[in-house]
Amino acid sequence: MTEPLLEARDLVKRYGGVEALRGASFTVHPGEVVALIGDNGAGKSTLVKCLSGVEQPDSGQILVSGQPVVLDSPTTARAHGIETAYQDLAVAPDLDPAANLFLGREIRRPGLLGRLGMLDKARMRAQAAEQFAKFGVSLPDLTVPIGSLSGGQRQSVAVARSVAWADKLVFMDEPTAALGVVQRERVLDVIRRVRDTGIAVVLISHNMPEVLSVADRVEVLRLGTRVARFNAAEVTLEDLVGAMTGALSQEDAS
Amino acid sequence: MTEPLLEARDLVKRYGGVEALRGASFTVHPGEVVALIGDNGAGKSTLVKCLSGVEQPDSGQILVSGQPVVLDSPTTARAHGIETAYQDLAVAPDLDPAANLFLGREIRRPGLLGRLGMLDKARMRAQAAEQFAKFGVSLPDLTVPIGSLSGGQRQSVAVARSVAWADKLVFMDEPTAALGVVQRERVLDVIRRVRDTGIAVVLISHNMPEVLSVADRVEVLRLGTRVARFNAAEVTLEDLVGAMTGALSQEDAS
Amino acid sequence: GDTGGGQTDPGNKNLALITGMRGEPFYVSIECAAQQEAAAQGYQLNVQAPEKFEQAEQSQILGGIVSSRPGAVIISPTDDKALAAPLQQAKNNGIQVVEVDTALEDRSIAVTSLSSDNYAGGQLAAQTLAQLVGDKPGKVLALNTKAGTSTTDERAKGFEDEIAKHPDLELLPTQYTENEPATAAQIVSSTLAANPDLVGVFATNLNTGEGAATALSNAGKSGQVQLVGFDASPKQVDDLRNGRVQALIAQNPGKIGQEGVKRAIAAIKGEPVERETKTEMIAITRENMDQQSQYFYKSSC
Amino acid sequence: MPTQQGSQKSEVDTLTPEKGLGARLAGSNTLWTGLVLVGLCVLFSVLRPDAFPTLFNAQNLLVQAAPLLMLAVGMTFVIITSGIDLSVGSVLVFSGVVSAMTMEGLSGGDATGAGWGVIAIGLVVALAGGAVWGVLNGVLVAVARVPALIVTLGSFGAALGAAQLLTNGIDVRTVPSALRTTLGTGTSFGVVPNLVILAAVVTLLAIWLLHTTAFGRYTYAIGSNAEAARRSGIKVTRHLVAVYTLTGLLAGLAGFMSLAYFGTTTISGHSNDNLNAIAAVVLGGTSLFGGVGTVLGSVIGVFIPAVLDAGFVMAGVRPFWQPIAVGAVLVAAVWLDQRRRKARNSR
Amino acid sequence: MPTQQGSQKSEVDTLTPEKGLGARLAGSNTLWTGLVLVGLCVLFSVLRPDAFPTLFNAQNLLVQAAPLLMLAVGMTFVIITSGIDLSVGSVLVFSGVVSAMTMEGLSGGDATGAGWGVIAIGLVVALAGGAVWGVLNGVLVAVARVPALIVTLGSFGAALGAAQLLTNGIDVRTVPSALRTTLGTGTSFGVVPNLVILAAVVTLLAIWLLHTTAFGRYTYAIGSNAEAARRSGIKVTRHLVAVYTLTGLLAGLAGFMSLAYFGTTTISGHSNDNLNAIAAVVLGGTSLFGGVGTVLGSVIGVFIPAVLDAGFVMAGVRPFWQPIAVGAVLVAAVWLDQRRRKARNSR
Ligand SMILES: Nc1ncnc2c1ncn2[C@@H]1O[C@H](COP(=O)(O)OP(=O)(O)OP(=O)(O)O)[C@@H](O)[C@H]1O
Ligand SMILES: Nc1ncnc2c1ncn2[C@@H]1O[C@H](COP(=O)(O)OP(=O)(O)OP(=O)(O)O)[C@@H](O)[C@H]1O
Ligand SMILES: O[C@@H]1[C@@H](O)[C@H](O)OC[C@H]1O
Ligand SMILES: [Mg+2]
Ligand SMILES: [Mg+2]
Repeated sequence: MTEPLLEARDLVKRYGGVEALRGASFTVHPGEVVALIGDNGAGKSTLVKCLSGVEQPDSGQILVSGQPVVLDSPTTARAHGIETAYQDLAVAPDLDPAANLFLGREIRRPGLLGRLGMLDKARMRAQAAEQFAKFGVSLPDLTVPIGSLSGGQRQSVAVARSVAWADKLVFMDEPTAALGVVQRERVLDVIRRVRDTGIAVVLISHNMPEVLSVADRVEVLRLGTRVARFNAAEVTLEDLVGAMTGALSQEDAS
Repeated sequence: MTEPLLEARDLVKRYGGVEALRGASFTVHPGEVVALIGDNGAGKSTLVKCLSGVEQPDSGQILVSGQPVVLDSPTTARAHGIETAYQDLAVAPDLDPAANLFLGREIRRPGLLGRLGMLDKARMRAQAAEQFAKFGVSLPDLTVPIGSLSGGQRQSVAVARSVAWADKLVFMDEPTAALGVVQRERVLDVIRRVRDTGIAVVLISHNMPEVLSVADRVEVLRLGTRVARFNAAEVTLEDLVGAMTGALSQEDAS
Repeated sequence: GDTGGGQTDPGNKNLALITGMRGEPFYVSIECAAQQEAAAQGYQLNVQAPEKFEQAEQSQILGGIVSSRPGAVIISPTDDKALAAPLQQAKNNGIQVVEVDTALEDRSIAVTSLSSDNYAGGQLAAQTLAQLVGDKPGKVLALNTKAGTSTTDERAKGFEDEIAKHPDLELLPTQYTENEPATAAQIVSSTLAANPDLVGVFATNLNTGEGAATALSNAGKSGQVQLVGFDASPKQVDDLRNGRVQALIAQNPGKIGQEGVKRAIAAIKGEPVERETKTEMIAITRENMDQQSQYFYKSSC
Repeated sequence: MPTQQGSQKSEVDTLTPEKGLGARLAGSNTLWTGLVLVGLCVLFSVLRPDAFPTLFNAQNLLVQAAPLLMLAVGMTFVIITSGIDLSVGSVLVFSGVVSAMTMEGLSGGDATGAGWGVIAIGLVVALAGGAVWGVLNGVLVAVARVPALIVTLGSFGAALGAAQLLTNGIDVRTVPSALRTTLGTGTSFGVVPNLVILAAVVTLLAIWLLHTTAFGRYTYAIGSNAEAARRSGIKVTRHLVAVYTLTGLLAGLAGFMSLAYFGTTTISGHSNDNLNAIAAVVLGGTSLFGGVGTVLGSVIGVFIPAVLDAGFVMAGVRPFWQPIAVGAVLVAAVWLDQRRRKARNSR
Repeated sequence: MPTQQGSQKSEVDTLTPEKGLGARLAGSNTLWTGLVLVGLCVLFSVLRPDAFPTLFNAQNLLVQAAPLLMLAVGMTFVIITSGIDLSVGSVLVFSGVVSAMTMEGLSGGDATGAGWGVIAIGLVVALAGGAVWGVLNGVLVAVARVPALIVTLGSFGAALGAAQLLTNGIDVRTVPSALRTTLGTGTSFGVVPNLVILAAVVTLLAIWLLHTTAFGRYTYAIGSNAEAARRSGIKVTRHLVAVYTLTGLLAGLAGFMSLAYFGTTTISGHSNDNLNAIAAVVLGGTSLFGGVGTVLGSVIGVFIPAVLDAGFVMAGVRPFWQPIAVGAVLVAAVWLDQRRRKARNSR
């Protein structure tokens, strides 16, 4: 096996009295699709937040390409090529879809005006429209604030954003939860295409058929620890559910 | 067939320039589970909001048990026995799960203190714990604000709330979107049990297997109008997808 | 608690001065003179002032002063009624009360008052204005600060009553500036626009005077519309000299401060002091300003 | 609840033990602010052991803070709903004015000798005068949906203007001396000022109302998510009107207290009351964005500036330095609390 | 963007036509407020055709509003980030004081005859003096995470205290007459006051900055969802510091303008500036909860009260009635706008 692209070892994260991660470990190799699954409250989103620089673990180690790193902000994680679609979407509800897609990565006008910070809104809007079309999102009005879009439309924007900027690794925290049948298929297609360009994808999902159809490997989190790892080609739905519910345990406390 | 419990005729709802509903109709009979399906942005949530008094349609008619009604507020809808779990959850993030479960229906202390408005917090917390257990929700700390719960935990609270107060009809707008495998099954069980007590359930979902497993009937919305109605026992997945995407159309503009 | 009829310790070398407002040139001048006098006599002076000319904060400050038990408190009460109870308490605690600039309605509390007659000051302003205007008929405007500010209310009242005796001068409704120069300037500009026959303005304090002078000079009306200000702060004196203001009603804060400390010390020692002194007010115009320079307020000690 | 199931109760219960008082205190947002208050008292007691830790000073601090405390208590409710009320100082003045004028009117021009009947009527008039402005604020905020800042800035000016119109800008100056000597300056149990007892009782009632009743819960719910509250069947409009009315009522009470203490309506003296009350509430850990806060925090928030002001005067700190020092302490107090707060995802 | 696909472009584009100016205006939150402003001007012009619609009045209105306009422009940015800045008035005073003292110092005690070199230094000092407070505010808000209300209430007191310390509370009174006659009272093109030209240029720059640049977009994003902005890689802390610094800078500029206009530092005269600026911004449709707002709205919000004040004086409305009428108009103006706004689900 190649050297892991990203590895988490024994992460612990406490919120007041709640231990969201209790020594969780996790591994992604370059160019693979890993599904991260687990029951509600198992700590999946917390793990993603720790690995994308949003939260800092209380203890444990994170390695990128074998090197220990401290991901002290989303910007640091992004510098390592890590992009994320968060479960809570993390969009600015008052901005329109194009502005959200390009948030923090605005296209500036050419020339002096651009160097003065002036935005090329028309170009961003056009590119945004293309990007959304790819996901089968039809937005009734591209100038409307994203807060007034339907749940699925909003989620599509967040997912499109993470994919658009993907560099080495994309975390997708339940990217299809609110999507329609067609849009869901499109997202899974996009995941495969992204993988094919050599970018690793971590997919969090409660939809087991979806997991089995797109993932190369599966890691299972339970009560804040990794309890099992599977090769997607060899695993059954029963195994997955068993691991998530604690009926089946593979790993000892690592 | 019995007289419809709730009927919507030709509802139109505009948001500025966007027409979310373009003459949508919808019917629920007492004691049935109806799935309301449709693509992202089809208008499902808007329809639910109109039928639960959150939004007022610009035109069209709503009938409860055959009588035309004006649902000018959620309170009015509730007076007609209509309860709803909204897609955006509509919870108070700073309040704890028990407080959210009982919001607007607080249990007061017995006697004078209660008549003065004093709450029986212990009792509400105990009853809330029972209610959550029923859905397989395990909450690490019942006194934590709901805003800090995991996505699935938060959704479970919202779903538990609608079911707890169900009287004649429950709308559930994508109640299982964020739920784990086990919790999802529990919710579907609860839906069946609620139906068995004679309460009608309207389920919105993008998960077709789920729809087919629990619904008695299916109504399909597309671009703000109802385009098809099916008997769940007789319909195939292909039919549903066809109707949602416009490949198959059954109803003329009603 | 400590409400018993406290006796003043004649050996107490601590004094307190509570002026009406932080950083008002009039009060700064009082403070300077008071500090000087106290130092000369070997007394310690704790100077405090509320942020604005308001009774609630001043009464709070007074509470703190009373707790620290000086031999005497020299105060410019910001309200002649509201400060009575806390000052009575001070007296009960053996602290001599000396009023400067303003005085309580209840004459039984302070041992002595060196208070300005603001009403008379307003009258003096009206007389001076009438003189400046001469026999030209027209409208006059008084600018007050905030309704309920005892000093400026009395000045405005005195002015209004006195102007009524000049039938040629029509008094416009007194306007309130909230003590903001910008508001004062705006009121004067608007009044000018609406009343081309405006001949005189009385500004009851520094900030209003500042705004009025600016508005008039901006409209090119300096000297045509007569402006009478109150208090001889360095800035006002400059404006008088360069013709932006035509007259100032000045008090004598230096003397008030010095005399206030003297009387406070006398009262502590149990020596007799004069109960009541009305401090003088004087109208300074460009003509007589060089003779009256002793009335100019200090800008630093 | 129609459907219940007892089976798994015990399991869930063990997961959610009631937190102990210690833990709850340590988790509270005002622990450090409270400690800062205690620290300041200790500091000034050391600096001026003859002046600060005295009965006189304690009485004085408490009495003088009483009206502001009433404003801050009301403001706590308003801010928890994510509203704001800039009008409280003017409403205080207005209530004092109508109350005093009524008592004067009933006594034929000079209320000094008026009896308890007249005083009782005066109290009712003060409360009603405050409540009227509260209702007006509430209706404009909740029904007309005008931002609270604009509404209450408007009534801030309007209530003061109305008070000035009624009095022609001149303070009403006769107040029943029975009122002044009992409520204004009287004490009970030998040492406790009556004004302080009244303020404490009202504050305790407010704590009870906010933290244990449905009224309080709705206040939090509306501030946390007004739309969710509406969908839950809470009568948001009615509740908001009630909250602003409560605040107006308390401002009316504060006006009456101020009348009793100062013996005059103090028309010009309350332009900063609104900011002072808001600062106390925010200092006490209530968020301007609504949904969280406590009355106890606001009490602490009222006393930190009060103690500072008194302490600085006693310590002889030069006036121009005082606002600088006060600013530094306020910021530091909140910063200490803030350091311990974890970033919550929401908002 | 690494992956692109051109095929469906046209379809999507037809779905999203650029809105015309008319539609955008009608959809804007300040249309009605703007119409109210126009309506008031018409009303007063009819009432006092000799006084209101005159060049003299127009010049005065504009000149006298210029410093407040600078404060409101800065405040717009701060409020869009969901912050607030109560310190602007004191920072204005502080900047004016340090600028005037510097110019006096450089001219050996009397700056009246000072030349343009000294004036230029004075301008820089004023701007720097404002910026320093802005940085302090920004750091305490963004880095120490103390609520903006507390931070800026603290610096409101502290900046004024510092100005008073420097001057002993007595206005600095020698201001270069070259400055006063050009910037303070001079006009260009015959009729346009230079102060107004300066204010207009700054306002236009601010409109450009807020509505067309990345800086502006980040301002909205932070106010809309600060956590989302952070996760998008926006340097939220740095940006907030920049926004407060900008506001401080503009307050410094306002201080310099005020110096040029009044020829003195007016130390005690700016305690209401903060509320006036905030009211203008909110009146102009900017939400106190952040994420939405326009500079143009704030401009309208500055002029409605200014026109009212001037108009009432001209129309001879009795002084005590004025605040009542102003309050009513403010509420009515926002209410008209509010009626048309649809309830958006979010927030
Ligand atoms: N900010 C927080 N404060 C307190 N507790 C938290 C916080 N964030 C998460 N938790 C708790 O940590 C645990 C793990 O949460 P997390 O969101 O990681 O779960 P998850 O696996 O993503 O669940 P889901 O499938 O429902 O999204 C949960 O019990 C949750 O309540
Ligand atoms: N408040 C609003 N303002 C503007 N447009 C809106 C608003 N609410 C909904 N819409 C638009 O109306 C259409 C229908 O939205 P709705 O939320 O009803 O869709 P939905 O069928 O529930 O979709 P999803 O499956 O994604 O939840 C969408 O195009 C949406 O963008
Ligand atoms: O000029 C001063 C005035 O401004 C203040 O309000 O009262 C006392 C004064 O003399
Ligand atoms: Mg999650
Ligand atoms: Mg929906």
